[in-house]
Formats: sequence, structure tokens, C-alpha cells
Amino acid sequence: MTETVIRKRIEILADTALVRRVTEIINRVEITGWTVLPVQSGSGRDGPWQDERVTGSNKSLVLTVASQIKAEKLASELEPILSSHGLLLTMWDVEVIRGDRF
Amino acid sequence: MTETVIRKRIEILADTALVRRVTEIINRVEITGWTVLPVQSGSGRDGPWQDERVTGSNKSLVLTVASQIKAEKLASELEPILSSHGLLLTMWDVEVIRGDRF
Amino acid sequence: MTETVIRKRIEILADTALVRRVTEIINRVEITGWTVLPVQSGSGRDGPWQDERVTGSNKSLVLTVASQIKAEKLASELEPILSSHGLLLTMWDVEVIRGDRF
Amino acid sequence: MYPIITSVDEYAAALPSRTVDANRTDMDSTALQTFTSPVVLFFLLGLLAAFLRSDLAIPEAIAKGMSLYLMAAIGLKGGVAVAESGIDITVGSALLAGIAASFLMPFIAHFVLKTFGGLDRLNSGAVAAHYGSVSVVTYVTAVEILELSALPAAGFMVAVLAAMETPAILSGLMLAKGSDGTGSKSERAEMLKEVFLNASVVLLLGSFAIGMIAGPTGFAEVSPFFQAGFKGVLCLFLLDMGLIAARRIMSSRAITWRLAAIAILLPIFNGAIGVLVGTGIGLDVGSTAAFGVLCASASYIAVPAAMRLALPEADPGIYLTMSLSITFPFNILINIGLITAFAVSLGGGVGGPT
Amino acid sequence: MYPIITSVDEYAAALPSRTVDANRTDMDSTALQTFTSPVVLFFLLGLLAAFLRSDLAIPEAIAKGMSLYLMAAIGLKGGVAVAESGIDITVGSALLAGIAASFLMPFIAHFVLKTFGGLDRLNSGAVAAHYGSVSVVTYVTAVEILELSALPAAGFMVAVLAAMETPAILSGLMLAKGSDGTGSKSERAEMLKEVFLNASVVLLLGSFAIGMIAGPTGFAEVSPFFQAGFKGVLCLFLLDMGLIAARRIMSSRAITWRLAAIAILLPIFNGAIGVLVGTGIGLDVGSTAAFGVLCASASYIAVPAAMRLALPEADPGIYLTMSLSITFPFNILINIGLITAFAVSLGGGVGGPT
Amino acid sequence: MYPIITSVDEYAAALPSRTVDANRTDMDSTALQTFTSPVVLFFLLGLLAAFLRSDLAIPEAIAKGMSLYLMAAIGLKGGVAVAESGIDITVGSALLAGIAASFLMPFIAHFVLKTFGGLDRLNSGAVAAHYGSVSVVTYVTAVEILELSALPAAGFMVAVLAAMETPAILSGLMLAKGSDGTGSKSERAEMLKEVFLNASVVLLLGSFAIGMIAGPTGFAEVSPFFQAGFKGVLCLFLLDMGLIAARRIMSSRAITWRLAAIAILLPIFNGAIGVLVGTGIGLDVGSTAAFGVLCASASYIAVPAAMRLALPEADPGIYLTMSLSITFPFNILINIGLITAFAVSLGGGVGGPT
Ligand SMILES: Nc1ncnc2c1ncn2[C@@H]1O[C@H](COP(=O)(O)O)[C@@H](O)[C@H]1O
Ligand SMILES: Nc1ncnc2c1ncn2[C@@H]1O[C@H](COP(=O)(O)O)[C@@H](O)[C@H]1O
Ligand SMILES: Nc1ncnc2c1ncn2[C@@H]1O[C@H](COP(=O)(O)O)[C@@H](O)[C@H]1O
Ligand code: NA
Ligand code: NA
Ligand code: NA
Repeated sequence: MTETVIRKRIEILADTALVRRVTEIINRVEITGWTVLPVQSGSGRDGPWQDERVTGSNKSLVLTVASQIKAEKLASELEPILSSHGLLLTMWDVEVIRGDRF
Repeated sequence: MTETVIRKRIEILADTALVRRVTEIINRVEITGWTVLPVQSGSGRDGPWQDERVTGSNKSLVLTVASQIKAEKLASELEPILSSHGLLLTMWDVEVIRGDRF
Repeated sequence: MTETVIRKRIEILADTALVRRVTEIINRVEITGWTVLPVQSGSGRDGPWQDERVTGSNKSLVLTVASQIKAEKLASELEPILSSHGLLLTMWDVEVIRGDRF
Repeated sequence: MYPIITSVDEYAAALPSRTVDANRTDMDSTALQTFTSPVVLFFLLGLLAAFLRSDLAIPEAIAKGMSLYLMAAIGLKGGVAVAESGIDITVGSALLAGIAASFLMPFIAHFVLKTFGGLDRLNSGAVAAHYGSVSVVTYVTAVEILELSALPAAGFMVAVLAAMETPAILSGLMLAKGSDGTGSKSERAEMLKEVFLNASVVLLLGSFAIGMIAGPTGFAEVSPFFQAGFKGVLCLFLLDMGLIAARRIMSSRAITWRLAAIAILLPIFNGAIGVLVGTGIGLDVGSTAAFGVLCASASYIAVPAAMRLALPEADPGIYLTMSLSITFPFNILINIGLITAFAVSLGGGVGGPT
Repeated sequence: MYPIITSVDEYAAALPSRTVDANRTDMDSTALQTFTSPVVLFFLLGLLAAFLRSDLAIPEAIAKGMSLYLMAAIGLKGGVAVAESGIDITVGSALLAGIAASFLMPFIAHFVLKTFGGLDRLNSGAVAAHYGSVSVVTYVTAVEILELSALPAAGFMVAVLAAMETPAILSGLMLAKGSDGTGSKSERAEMLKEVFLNASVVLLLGSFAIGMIAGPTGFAEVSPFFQAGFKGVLCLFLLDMGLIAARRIMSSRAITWRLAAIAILLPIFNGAIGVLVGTGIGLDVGSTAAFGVLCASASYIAVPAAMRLALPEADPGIYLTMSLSITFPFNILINIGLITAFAVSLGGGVGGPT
Repeated sequence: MYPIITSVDEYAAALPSRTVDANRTDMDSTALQTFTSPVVLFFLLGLLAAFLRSDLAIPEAIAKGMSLYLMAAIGLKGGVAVAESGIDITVGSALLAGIAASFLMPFIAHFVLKTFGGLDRLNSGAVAAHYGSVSVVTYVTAVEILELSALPAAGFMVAVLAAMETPAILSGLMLAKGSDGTGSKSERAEMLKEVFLNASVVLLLGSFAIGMIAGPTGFAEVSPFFQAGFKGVLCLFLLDMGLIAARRIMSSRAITWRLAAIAILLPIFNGAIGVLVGTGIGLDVGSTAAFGVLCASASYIAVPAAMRLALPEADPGIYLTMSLSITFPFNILINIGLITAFAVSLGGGVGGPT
């Protein structure tokens, strides 16, 4: 059987314009990497939006895998901009292979 | 330490043409929001498909975060069209920050 | 209440050029299906990359839902190429409806 | 119904006999033009590349953009042509004939699909809707080939094209679900809205109207983009269609030889009816051929989208493979030529090929 | 400030009086050209299709590609024009006037938005920044319409356009946060970098420079692409803008009638100021009108992007809806005509319409 | 091998001496044409914008679409040219020379990369494959510059381009893994299929064949799209290439000065060999220069894709940065000019520059 370890997977939905700010924080807490997925449309307190890259009103999903400790550090570093910039952060346990990388 | 609460994350894979029907149901059960991600290709009982937007044969992934109760309500409201329209629904617990929003 | 069962959700981040190799393995271990999501950019040990489809340096995320047993089989079949091809595999438990399909 | 079906034989028979003398050359030259036209050759390249399992692919956004461009361009050109020629009674007859054909042809198709094809009611209805509706790209390709053969179609045929997109969806749904079974009232209303305001209808009619308002002078400003570039874009678009059509049939599991036969014979039959009707209502030869092509063509954009919503249980593996992977290439490569020859032979018989 | 505001009335008054005699026809013909130009008609089609809730949509990548194309093309054309005409003192005055206008107009806007509009300081500052900056597509459309009216704008106006994009962002931020509150030093530096190196400024100025270096000979090679295709691309781009503008206003919740009124009156006012300044510094009539349009137009690309970073608490539902869904259509459909008429009337009063 | 390497000096030496008299102007004018051509200027703009860290970016779908367009266009034009000129024995020699060059050049590259460059066997093989193969865009840019210098390359060179894409992949793999180590039989078969049916080979050869079949008449229909738009599209494509090349080198960590030197000297060396071979087999001056450019250019599309599959352990940070961020700009900005001058000097020495 393949050996797996438990890590945290964190996903952050943010305005695409803010992604660099998010990934800078990920780098700062020394998580080894991150991956960005495109997002098409959505709806929240401000009503629905559609990906209008022309006006820059689009969002991206930043996903990163990290140890429990680093994940908590990331969450607390992100907290100040979470509300002001309308980010959505979810976090859960996953099994990973070659867990020493994270 | 940042305070987190547990919520359900639900992801629904559906034909893009059906996304509006899914999000209407999300709104109806009064979940605060949703986000749609693009999908490129896949394979299921009908064999493989590729995203051919020209013929409208593409799919999207609808993701939404909600309380346990609303998540169950959503699942049961979606159940009738799950089989007939070939949706794929997965659901799991996640930690969120500022959990009062959901 | 809607009846759900527990399955494994596995997500594999891979170079787009390798996706076919990954899905062939998924088919080989007789998982019923898979879905591919596009990825925009990321960063890892080799530093940051951006989706430059012109040079083929882009990645995709393969997601598949399977029973515990098949998921483990998939993980162990993928293990040899995980390191050599720089894949990222995460795996966790999800609730699914109509679980007999998987 | 039977007397009509036998006219397929008549149609086939018409080709060798009537065209032999005066129109042999027309047919030959149409066929030749078909296979030396870059437009058709790029389609063949797409088919071939996919059969060889090359990874050649056109980004979806580009394909979508090209299809919007093509629709805007033919809408504009049609509108400008009508602004120049004015509207007469033929336009009205052609529109009515188109709507009637789109609504009625699914009944024949449904019958054949259920009996000979062996499909259930639901899938028969879904497939039938595709064959009643039209394929914009088949039409556009036909118009290009007709122009090469000096048989241009009238500008208003674009409006006929737009009008024929949707009636078939209604009759297809009636056939699939029974006349009362088209869902709840609100669903039906949504359905109708979807159908009449779908992107291609709005863009075709909208740019047709713009062409009429702007007229030749207004069009002159934008003609380098919409006119000069047209055939080149069509080449790349058909390259993509070839790739998609071939890839779909290679991964298809649901197509029997009977369904494949229907996907070839039905467009021949519908095309012949279209030519007869077009000649009957007094269209010129080019427009008659174009009308025949509209009847022969099968939708693979608007109708599949509608079916996914209204008949999600119907199998896209059947209706998309038939319309896109069999009928579409057959129309592009062979049937446009057949229909044109038939229109010429009839038009020549009645009063000369113009 | 008040004396300036009353000049709106002057401006409005100027239209019926001064233009009646000599320029009536100019204004009429501009209005007519506006509404028979395919460019504007496609914009109307987009608005209409969205209001009817059609699913017509242009893929984002295509829209983005078209906007890059349009910017490269006007940059090139402007640069080539300057290579031909040379640079004189007017260029310098126009650049300075543009920078000053972009920096100062937000102050007036901020005042009106806070008092009459009832917005808080933050949102007033964010909206004001949009109205000080410019909309490339409004400018491009105006230039097309001006050319149809035989009043071409000077080539260097493209450089003025680029220069006006960013000063308003600085004054808007100062107004929103207070002069010292534009964040930490490093944030401010990043902000400035973002602002001066944003994609549209770089592409406009870069292709302007390429046009100047390559000159008419170099441009000849690429003119089939950048010149002949221009208006057609603009048609499809405005179709998309119409769709986006209408969809946004339909789902908007945050716009009061007061804000809607400001989104219409402010561009009239700013346009009038622009025409006065343009005439004052000795621009020809076409360039004066173009300068007026620049002042009247509101950004919906560069500034929203900057606001998301620098003022994330400001509500995009307000600033994007005002600039994109109200001001932009108003400018395209009506205000370009008004401004042109005003410029003609002033230019005619001073020394003839050329 | 050494005598060949010393010919680099000969090559360098040839430039000042031979070209001084008759060909000085040719070289100067080529250099001038290089730096006033919008095509090259847009490339420089892309480099500059990325170095300044502007957020200018071209959507991937658009970039992919443009690269398909460029390949279809040059394939078509080449095919039409061959349809006009016919095929003679030179075509065969050029094809054979191209295949041989592509297969053999990686051996030299591999040696240099392992010794002077300090790379391990695996990465040396991977990089060597890139330098044996070709860059379509470098070729296209060279053809444009050659045409401006009145030295057009023959139409069949497009077929040579397609033929040179893949042999280098085979020799590169052999070098990286040892001659027997190219994997299991089935993997090797898949590899070969990938290589011979990759998108660019299929599209180049397919549209070349379409051009030959359609001939000048068929091409006339589509030439407004494929010919008139060509240089404009190339401008925007090179803008994107400039952005990508500069961004990659800025984030690169793996490039030593030795590798950078190889990425500049190898294309000079390979280009000189190409010119010698081209002259030797009797190509005209323009085609000789084009052949030199093919030899000098390094793949950054087809080969990286193949390496990701076959040599995933090789570092893209090395091979992509060398080929895309150093060799590509060097070829576009300088080496095309050097190679042309060398070809002219040899051609002039042998029998006059045409
Ligand atoms: N900790 C991480 N979380 C999320 N994605 C990662 C992580 N580490 C690496 N990646 C992704 O995996 C790719 C390959 O990583 P590597 O194998 O470290 O070069 C990167 O480019 C990222 O897109
Ligand atoms: N409950 C939710 N589930 C998933 N996505 C959400 C949810 N709420 C908000 N979002 C996403 O987050 C964005 C910002 O939400 P808000 O901060 O409420 O304006 C929305 O546009 C959605 O894309
Ligand atoms: N086990 C699975 N894991 C992930 N995605 C799946 C799975 N099964 C099906 N899918 C996706 O759901 C779509 C519909 O599946 P089906 O209902 O089996 O035709 C497929 O095309 C896939 O994209
Ligand atoms: Na039909
Ligand atoms: Na302004
Ligand atoms: Na080479």
C-alpha cells in the first residue's frame, strides 16, 4: 500500500487582481507552492457576476497544500484582507503522497 | 489562532446549459452564494467528451459553501435531476473563516 | 433525507501533456469516470510558471471519484510517475449521492 | 407519405437523365469546385488529422469567435442585399415555406427513426428536431460553392435560415413527449424563450437588420473585415468542424448502420423536397439550391443545446453523432453538389438556370 | 467651481443657438451617421440582446484579443500620423492639458458625488477616478464618427489618450483616502507602477512609438490587418460592450436615480470643459471634439482594476455600473454627437470648421 | 568536428571581408529593415513591457489561434508557390539536407552542452533536440525580412521546415537515453506517432498540400485572409513571444553564463553550416538564407511538448529558457541578419546575389 500523510488543503477565492497578493503571502509563510484555477462566474452578497475580463471583474481560485502549522499561519496572515477584499477561504484535511515535499 | 467553523462544501458537475437551473435551486434554499469553475474534458458512462463549446457539449463545476442543514436541503432538492441530467455531486466538511456569512 | 455514501475524491495536478497517461491509468483500475479542469498558473520547486499553451507548459487538474479500494489502487499505480513527472496528488473522503455508480 | 418517399428515387433518377445534356458540366464543375476549394479541403484536412489521431486542435474560444463572426457576416451581407433588391412577395413565401418545412420535416424523420432506425420515441423525437432545423455552416459553405458556380442565393435567404432554426425544436419536443407533454407551463415558456432568443437567431437577425439599415454605404466601411476575411475564416472553422466531427465518430458507441444510413438518406430526401418546394414557390435556381441545403442540413448547435435542457434523457451520442459526424460531412462533401445539380436540372427544365 | 458648473447651461444653450445656422446640418449628419453606422448599430444590438435576455455572448479571450488589437491599431495609426505631420507646440499643450484635466476633473466629480449623489467619501473618490480617466473604446468610436463627418482628429491625440488614463487614479485615491492616506510607501510605489505600466498605457504608447519609427512605409506592410479590419473588429467589440453594459445594469442593485443622473450630466459637463479647453489651446475642430470626448468618457478597464487593489472596500456595483452601463452608452449614442456639435459651433465661431 | 567548429570563425570573418564591397549595403539594409519593421518592433515592445513588469498579456487562446493561422498561411503560400513553379531536383535535395541536418545537429550540440555547458547527459540530450529542430516563427520572420530585402525564399522551403521538426527529437532521445534506451516498444511507437502527427507538422503539410491542390486560383479566394492579414498577425504574435521570452528569463534560475553563451554561439554555428549546405546543394540565395535560419533556430513548441512526455526528468527551466528566451530573440534581432549577409556573400561569390 502506498504511504500517505495528512496535510491541509487550502483554497482561496479572490479577485484575479489580488492573486499576486495572496501568493506573496503563501510564499512568505514558506509553503512550497501553489496553483491557480480559473473561475467563470459566481454570486455573493453583491449579486451575480460573470467573468468579464474586459473590465477586470474576474476571480481565480488559489489552491495550496501545506502542513497544519503552515496552513494556520497562512490563514491568520490572510485574515486581515479576508473581509476587506471579499475572499472566500476553505480548508480541509487531505491525504498526500510524498508528503515530505509540503 | 484564527477562529474557524465547520461548513459543508458541495461541488456539482453539470452540463453548462444546466448551470442556471442548479444555481436557481441554490438561491431557493437560501445559500448565500456560489462559484462556477470551467471544465475541460471528462469521461463517464457515455465515454469520453471534450469541451466543444461549438456544440454546447461542455460542463461546468458549481461550488458552494453552506451550513450542514442548507447543504442537506440542497442535496435533496437536487436529487430529482441528479440522475435524469447526469449530475455528479460531492460534499464534504471544510473549515471556513468568518463562518457567519454562510 | 437524501442517502449518501462515502467515497474517495482524488485530484491529480499534472502537465497537460501527461493527462492522457493519467486517465489511461484511471481507466485501467476501472474507475467509472474522470473530469479535467484547466489550471492557470502555479509555483513549485522550479519557481513560478504561467499557462503558456504556446510552449505547452500548462497543467491540468484531473479529478475522479472512486471507492476506497479503487482509489488506493490508483494511488499505487500512479506512484512510479508521481515523482518523475512532478505530479501532485491529494485525496479525501466525500459524500456522494447515487454512490452505486462509483 | 409514401408517394413523397418514392420521390427520392425520382430525385436520384433526375440526376443522370436531366442533367446529362445541358447540365452535365454544371454538376461536374460544382463537384470539381467542391474539391479544389480551400474551404472544403480544410474540412477534409480536419477529418484526416483527427482520423490519424493528431493532436491538432483549435482553441474553443477561437472556434466560438469564428462562428459568431460567420453569423454576423452572413447576416450583414443578407441585409445589405435586401436593402439593395427590396422585398417582394417571394420573400414572404420563402419565409413561410421555411417555417413550415422546419416544423413538418421532423414528423417524417421521427417515423423513419422509430421504424427503420429502431430508436425509442424520446430519441427519435430528439434526432428528428435536429433534422428539421438547420446548420449555419452547411448553409454558408453552400453559398460559397454556389457563388463559385455563378448561382448566388438571394440575400433574404439568411432570414429564412434564421426562421428555420427553431420550429423543428417545437415539433421534435411534441414528438418526443406527446403534444401535451412538453413540461409545465413555466418550463415551456422558458423553452420558447431559449429557442427564439438563442444566440444564433439573435445574431443572424440582428446583423441582418443592421445590414438593411446601414445599406451598401454603411457596409462599405466594414466590408474589409466581414467580406474579405470571410472565406479564410470559413477555412479554419471547417478545419475545426472536421476535427470535431471525426473525433466524435471515432469515440461513438451508439451508432448502428441503420442510423448511419438514415443520416445519409434523410438529407438527400429533405434536400430534394426543399428543391421541389423552392422551385414551386418561384425562387431562382441559386436560392432554390440554398433552400434545399437548408432542408437537408441538420442542426448541431442550437438544437443540441435545447435538447440538453428539455430532453436530458435523450442520448447526445446519437443525435450529435448523426448530425455532426455523418450528415454534416455528407452535406458538405457530396449533398450540396447533388442538391445544386437537382435545382439546376429543375430550374433549367422550367425556364433556364437563372 | 460654481461659475464652471453653470457653463453646462451655456453649453446646452450653445447647441440650439450657435449651431442652428451654419452647423445644423453638421449636427444632423453626425447624429444620422451615428445611427446608421454599423459600429453603433452593433452596440445597440448588444444592448437589445441582453435586455431580451438572449444568451448571446462573446468569449472573453476574443473580447480581450479585440481590445488589444484596437489599442495596437490606434496607437500605430497615431504614431504614423505624427511621423508624417511632425511634432509642434500644440502637441505639448494638448498633453499638458490632458494630464491636468485627468488630474483635476475628479475633484469636481467627487464634490458632486458626495453632495448630490449621497455617496460616502470612499465611493465618491473611486467613482471620481473613473470620470477623470478615459475610455479607449469611446475615443475610438468618436474618432470613427468624426472621420465620417470629415473632421479627423490629429494623430497625437492617441498620446493624449494614453496620458489621461492614470493621473485621475492618483487624485481619486487622494480624495478617497485623504492626501496622506494612500497607504504605505511600498504600497504606493506598487500602485504607481501598476498605474503607469498597465497594459493599455504600455500598448498604446508602445504601438504609438512603433508607428513613429516605422512610418508610413513600415505601416503599409501591416495596414491590411490594422487598418482595413479596424471597423469590423470595432463592431464586434461594441456588440460585446453592449451585452456587458446591459447585463450589468439589469443585475445592478446599487444605483439610485441621483447617481444615474450624475452618470449622464457629468460627461456632458466634462465634455463641454474639454471642448472649451481644446479650442482654447488651439486644437483643430476634430481634435477639439476628440479631446472633449476624452474628458467626457469614463474608464471601465484600467481604473476598476486599480480600485480593486487600492480601494477594495469601494463598491464595483457603483463605479462599474455608472461608467460602463450608463455613461458609456450615453457617450456612444448621444454625447459624441453633442460634443462634436459644440466643437464645430465654437470652431466655426472662431475661424471655420477646419 | 573541429574543422567544422573553426568555420564559425571563417563565418564571422566572412562578414566583414566579403560583404564589404558589393554586399555592405545589403547587410546594412537588412539590419535597417529589421529594426524599422513593425514585426520586429512589436517583438521588442513585448520584451520591454515584460522587463518593466507591465501586466500586458495576450490571452492564450488568441496566441494559439494566431500560431495556427500563421502555420496555415505559410503552408498555403508555400503550396501555391510550388503549384506555380513545379517541383525539381532541388526540392528533393533540400528535403534530404533538412532531414539530415535536423538529425545530425543535435550530436554537435550534445557534445558542446556536456563538455563546455556542464550539463548531464539527460539535459544535454533534451537541449540538443531543441537545437536540431526548428522554430516556425523564426522562419516566418526571416521570410518576411528576406522579402523586404528582395530575396524571397522558395515555396518548397515550407516543406523543408515541416520535415526538420522531428528528426532531432529522435536523435535527442537517443543521446539522452542511449540508443537502446528510448523506452519500451509501445512507448517508442507512441512517441513516434506524437512526433510525426504533432499539430504543427500536420497543419503545415496539410495546408501546403491544400495550397498545391487549390493553386493560385483557389488561393485567390482566401488570400485576403491568409495573405493580407499575415504581417499584422505576426506583429501581435511576436509581441506575445517577446512577453513570454522576457518573463521566462526573468524568473529563470537554471541558466549559467556558459549555457547562455551556447544559446548564442550554437545558432551562429548552425546557421553558418546551413548556409554552406544550402549553397552547396544549389539553392538560390533567399532559400539558402532561409535554410540557414532553419538550422539556426531552436524549437520551443513541438520539442518541449515531446520532452515532457519522453524525458520528464529533464528541466524545462533549461531547455525552454535557452531556446525561447535567448536563442529566439537573438535569431530574430541579429542572427537572421548575419545569416542573410553570409548567404549573400557566398551567393555573390559564387554567381551573384540572384
Ligand atoms: N504546496 C503546493 N500546493 C499547491 N500546488 C503546488 C504545491 N507545490 C507544487 N504545486 C504545483 O505543482 C507544480 C509542480 O510542483 P513541483 O513539482 O514542486 O515543481 C507547481 O508548479 C504547482 O502548480
Ligand atoms: N456560499 C458561497 N459558496 C461559494 N462561493 C461563494 C459563496 N459566497 C460567495 N461566494 C463567492 O465569493 C464571491 C464574493 O462573495 P461576497 O463576498 O459575498 O460578495 C462571490 O461572487 C462568489 O463567487
Ligand atoms: N467517477 C467519476 N469521477 C469524476 N468524474 C466523473 C466520474 N464519473 C463521471 N464523471 C464526470 O461526469 C460526467 C457524466 O458522467 P456520466 O453520468 O457517467 O455520463 C462525465 O463526463 C465525467 O466528466
Ligand atoms: Na434541415
Ligand atoms: Na474622462
Ligand atoms: Na535548428
